[in-house]
Amino acid sequence: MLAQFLIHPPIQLGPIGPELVLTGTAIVVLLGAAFNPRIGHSTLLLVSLLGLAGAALVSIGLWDWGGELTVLAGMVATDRFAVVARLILLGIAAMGLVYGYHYFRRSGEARAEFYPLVLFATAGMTLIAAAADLILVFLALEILSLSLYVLTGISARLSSVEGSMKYFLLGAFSSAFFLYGVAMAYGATGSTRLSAIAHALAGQTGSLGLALAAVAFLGIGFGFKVAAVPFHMWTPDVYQGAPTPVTAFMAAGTKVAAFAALIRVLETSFQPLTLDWTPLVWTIAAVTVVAGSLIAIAQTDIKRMLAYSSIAHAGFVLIALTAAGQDGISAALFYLLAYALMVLGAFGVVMLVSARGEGRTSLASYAGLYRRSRLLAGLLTLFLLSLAGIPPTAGFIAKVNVFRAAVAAGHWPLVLVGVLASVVAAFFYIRVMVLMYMQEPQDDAEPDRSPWPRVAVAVPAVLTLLFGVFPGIVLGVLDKAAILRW
Amino acid sequence: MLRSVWLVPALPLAGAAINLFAGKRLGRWAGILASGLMVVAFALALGVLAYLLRLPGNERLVVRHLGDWISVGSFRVAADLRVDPLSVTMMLVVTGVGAVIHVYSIGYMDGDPRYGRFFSYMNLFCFFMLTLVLAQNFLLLYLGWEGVGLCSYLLIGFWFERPLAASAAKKAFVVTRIGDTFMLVGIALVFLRLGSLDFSAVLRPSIESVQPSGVFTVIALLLFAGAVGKSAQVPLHTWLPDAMEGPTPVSALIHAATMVTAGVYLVARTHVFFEISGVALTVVLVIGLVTAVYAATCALGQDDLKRVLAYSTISQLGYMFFALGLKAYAAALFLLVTHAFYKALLFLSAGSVMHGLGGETDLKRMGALRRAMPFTAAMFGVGALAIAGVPPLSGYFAKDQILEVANRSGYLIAWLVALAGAFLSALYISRLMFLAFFGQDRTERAAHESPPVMTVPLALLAVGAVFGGVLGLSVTSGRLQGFLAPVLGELTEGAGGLPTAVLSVISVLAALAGIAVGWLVYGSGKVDWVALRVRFAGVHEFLAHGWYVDDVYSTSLVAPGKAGAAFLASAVDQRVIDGCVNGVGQLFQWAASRGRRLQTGLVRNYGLAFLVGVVLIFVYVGVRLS
Amino acid sequence: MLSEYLPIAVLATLAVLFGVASLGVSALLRPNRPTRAKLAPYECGIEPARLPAGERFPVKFYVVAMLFIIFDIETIFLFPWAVGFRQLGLFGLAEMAVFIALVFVAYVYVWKSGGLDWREPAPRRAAAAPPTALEPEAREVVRAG
Amino acid sequence: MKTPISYFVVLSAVLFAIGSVGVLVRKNALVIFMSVELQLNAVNLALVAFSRLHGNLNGQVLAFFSMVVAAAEVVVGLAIIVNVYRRMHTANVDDASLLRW
Repeated sequence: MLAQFLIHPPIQLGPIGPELVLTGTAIVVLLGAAFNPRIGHSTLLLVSLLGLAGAALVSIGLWDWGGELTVLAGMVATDRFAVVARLILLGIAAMGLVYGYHYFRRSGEARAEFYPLVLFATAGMTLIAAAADLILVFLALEILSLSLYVLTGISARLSSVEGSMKYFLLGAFSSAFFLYGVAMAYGATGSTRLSAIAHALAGQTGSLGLALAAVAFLGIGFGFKVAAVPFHMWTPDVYQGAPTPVTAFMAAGTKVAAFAALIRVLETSFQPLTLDWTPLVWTIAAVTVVAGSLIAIAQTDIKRMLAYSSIAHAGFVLIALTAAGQDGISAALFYLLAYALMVLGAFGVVMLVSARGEGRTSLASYAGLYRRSRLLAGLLTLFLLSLAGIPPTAGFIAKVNVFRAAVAAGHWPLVLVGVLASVVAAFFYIRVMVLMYMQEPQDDAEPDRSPWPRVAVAVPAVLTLLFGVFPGIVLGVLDKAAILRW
Repeated sequence: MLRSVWLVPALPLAGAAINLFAGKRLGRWAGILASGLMVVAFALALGVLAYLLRLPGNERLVVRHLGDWISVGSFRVAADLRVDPLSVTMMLVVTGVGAVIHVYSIGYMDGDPRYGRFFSYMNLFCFFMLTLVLAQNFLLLYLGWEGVGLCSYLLIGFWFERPLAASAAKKAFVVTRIGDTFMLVGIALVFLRLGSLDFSAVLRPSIESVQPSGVFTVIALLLFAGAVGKSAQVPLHTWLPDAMEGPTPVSALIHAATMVTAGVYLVARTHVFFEISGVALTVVLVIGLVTAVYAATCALGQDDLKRVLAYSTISQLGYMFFALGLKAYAAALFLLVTHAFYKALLFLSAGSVMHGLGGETDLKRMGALRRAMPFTAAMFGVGALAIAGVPPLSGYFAKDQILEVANRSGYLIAWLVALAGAFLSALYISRLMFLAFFGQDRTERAAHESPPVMTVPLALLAVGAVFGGVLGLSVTSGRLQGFLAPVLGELTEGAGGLPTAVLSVISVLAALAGIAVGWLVYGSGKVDWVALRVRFAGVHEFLAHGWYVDDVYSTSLVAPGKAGAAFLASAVDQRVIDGCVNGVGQLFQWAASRGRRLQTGLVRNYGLAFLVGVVLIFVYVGVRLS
Repeated sequence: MLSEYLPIAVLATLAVLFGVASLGVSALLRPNRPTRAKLAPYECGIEPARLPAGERFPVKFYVVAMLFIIFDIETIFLFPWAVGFRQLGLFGLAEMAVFIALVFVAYVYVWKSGGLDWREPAPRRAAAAPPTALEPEAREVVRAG
Repeated sequence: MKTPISYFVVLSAVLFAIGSVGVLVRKNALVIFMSVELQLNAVNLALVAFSRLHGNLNGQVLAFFSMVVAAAEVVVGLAIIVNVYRRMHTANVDDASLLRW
């Protein structure tokens, strides 16, 4: 038994090339900073960005992978879904690094560990997007979580420390549930490989009870990561406590990665149980959308407000998941892309408005922003419009897609809930705009005027508009990527 | 020629972009650039018209494919521009009137700190409006629809230093968005039930067989809800009078000539749905008629120059929907075109008055202005006669035809009510005329005539207001009607009714009667209208406050648990609709603050919520298993 | 067939009920003669809300403990590898080499960033950053039990 | 004498439940974290049991991994908690409610 287990699989490192590049770069940066404490952070940033670029190139190379569907003993999937998810995540990481470089330099808390930690987290994210075995999903999940716990607490501010503790305790709690889910799946089918699980379940050989328990536990674990009600409670605190660049990175990155994995698990392993888990996702989606949009109204701190809006958006992606198949997947992918763009942009503006550190994140300090900086006000307006789903922005197209997919799958009432919730949400997005344009500034605090970060924030803005007006550019690619091969 | 039709919306867009980024540097050139682009766009539109006229009547439909906009799975939306008589008519109105108003704004907005931004918004509006009328599918139309809403929001609140303007802008946005939401659902329903969003695929009579007529009723009513919001019909009309806080050119372009008519365009465009379900058509008719008369009476009670015009706009739009309800689509479009001319003319003249009086809009502080600004007075007079429906001005033909159709259609009551409305509109417009330009001088400062850059556009519009009638001399055989027939279908002559000549005489008499009464009370000086107002204070207040329905409803609104009734109620009254919006807002606020308290900041409570979720999920699993 | 459902049924019910049941039952059964010492909540001898009183330890002890745990647990993979050494052969050797190299990287980082030197505070970075848990200062002390 | 697998599964469920309750009722961050560790060990038990059930080793391998992950969590967790203690001079999670509402 031992022997037959120890026959080692053929080694094809190609499909995990991106992760190898990322971790390699991370190690180089880590040791470089350790050996030469005086090294300039611009150097670290540059090396890290190069690493990301390299990883991106490798993943693009995987687009036309001819070989097996999964490599390394079925651990890693090689489909285009993984490629697209990786590329989105790498872009997010790049933005996060640039933000962080600027932010920590200004707040005087520059720490060399920031760069390798972001890289490790990114490696975890990209790996989870490609994982075809629950063991690997779990490991990747932990890699990104552990890095993010530390990143959240990387600043010495009290709120940052507290945020990291909350995030850690609840995160560990949820990952225990996730691991239990893995155990259940294994118990039900005798394998942790997604494809094997699917076959076992399709062949009725597995134990249905354990399988359902597995779905439930795994769903809980993912639900925590994507901040779905009622597993969302950590989100506002952590998003508010963490340094803004970290918030931007984790808000965008974690959600994309976790959803990528969730989609893969639900659509491959547990596809035979679709009828069983759809009602679950359906309900959670409805509750999440409503709760997120509703509670956001009462927020007085923009980071918290954005946190709740991110909860609501998780709900919208879940709506897409209720529509199984390529249609739903591509809708979800586009939504995630759009969401990543707008949330990166919004938090970028927040970072620039609160100039140094976390000074001014209360909504009050956005009054009359238009007078102080037209550019920032304009950018934020664009991102808010996109978050509210008003044309001509990517957010609008994304919502239309999701709703369409759900309706096509016959989930009428859910879409109705979604539409109403987004109307409610429009209230508080517009409130911020009114603050910015139609009220007097309350203090004369200057927003950050350094040019390069503004350029960085402008990038997602341009893309938001571009994808809002010509979504065709990406939709084609996403359609191709929306087929899971396993 | 049609190759370049995309330029018509593209030019304003370019202008908007340039003025947004370089508006400051351009200085005065910003306005000239914007207006120039609009003029070019108008010329292009004329070219398109000429091309279309060369085609035989039944082939006048060209779809210009600009590429796929969205294409995912079974869902394809192409970015197509639809060029047919209807869209060309709208296109001409938007570019023509738009160009004139842009020129006028050069003078009117002169010296405003945000000069460039103003023209940038105006151009952007024109772009969205053109997208709306040229769209070949519902989604593109909706894009334009939301876009014009956004621009109107920006322009109403253009002087956001004034709290009134800011709140009015917000109100307009929220109220119209109520309609928009219904409309979006309607569009979704169209795609779901009819399988496509493309006009050519959906808007054909044979679609009737696809679904039971009930479906079409629902769709039509949902779309109409959107139209009601945009075109400020009862019960969603209350945002328009407040919208007068915006600069006067904005009122003229957006809130009189173009945007508010988008609803009329929508119904005319989708009239197929409405005809398949007769019910929806009746609803349109009733809403239109009620609005027409209700707004006319309200206009009698207003003392604010622009608010009178606002209510008159609502009333005129009501007439348009009334005509649509009678299946007299061409007549409605005819009124739309002529109304665009004379209402823009009235607004711009009003703007000229305000310009001369330093922003004064209160009728009680005007009078005898015809001496100080004779040209403006003359122009205003032309507009007034047009709207009152005095032959041979354009307004006469348009309104007369609608009345004629009403009479023929057999709705005798409707005809009489509409006739009363005609009398009222003649009355309130003459009241306005005499109070502002005749009688004794009550102004507090020396008025002065406006510069030519403002008066010349007035003249241009006046020409349109006077001779616009030639477009459609008769219900059936008019030029415009014939031109639109391929899209909107021939009007089926209703049986019976009085002969045309008699009808014309009657409606002219109604108009003249209105003017006569107006002159008697406000112009002749024989009657002391101030004393009259004091004597009939009750009546005046009654009208000024929109029939006191406000208070009736505001009391009924207080009663809890009547959210629905309260909503319908509030819609009749602006204060209450604000109350309602705020009320809803407060409801959410309350729920939100409740939900917010769940976030105690204590890790263990978070863990508790987590575990509760776990238990619930496992309850589900258990149920699922057994 | 039914036996298949047995584990999940038992699991679900127990997972929900156990906590409540145990607390409730003990509340019913136990004699209730409170003294001050008894009323003090029992947390493995640790007083609630506070690390225990007592003599003061340098935070270094924690750091070393952590490092020990991590490096100790990593060796877990050595056992199965040792068992299957022959079957795995050269491939296994290479893999293990890579693995150990990675662990070594961590070690080097800790070493270089001063996690190991006992007396001196760790060498500061260019930007005088406040301490985080990654890099505690030797001067800092903490009450530990 | 072959004990049925279900016994182990039930035992692990019990342990897991104890762990989750511990997370809820304890105040001290360290103890909360211990409870989480208990849950992880419960999972390990289940894994090994299932591995026996199915007669392949995936379960045990996963158990190894989960132990290592648990160790890593311990390190990061202790670091964070010590950090919290040094900033707030308490390890009581109820005192850490700066961020709320």
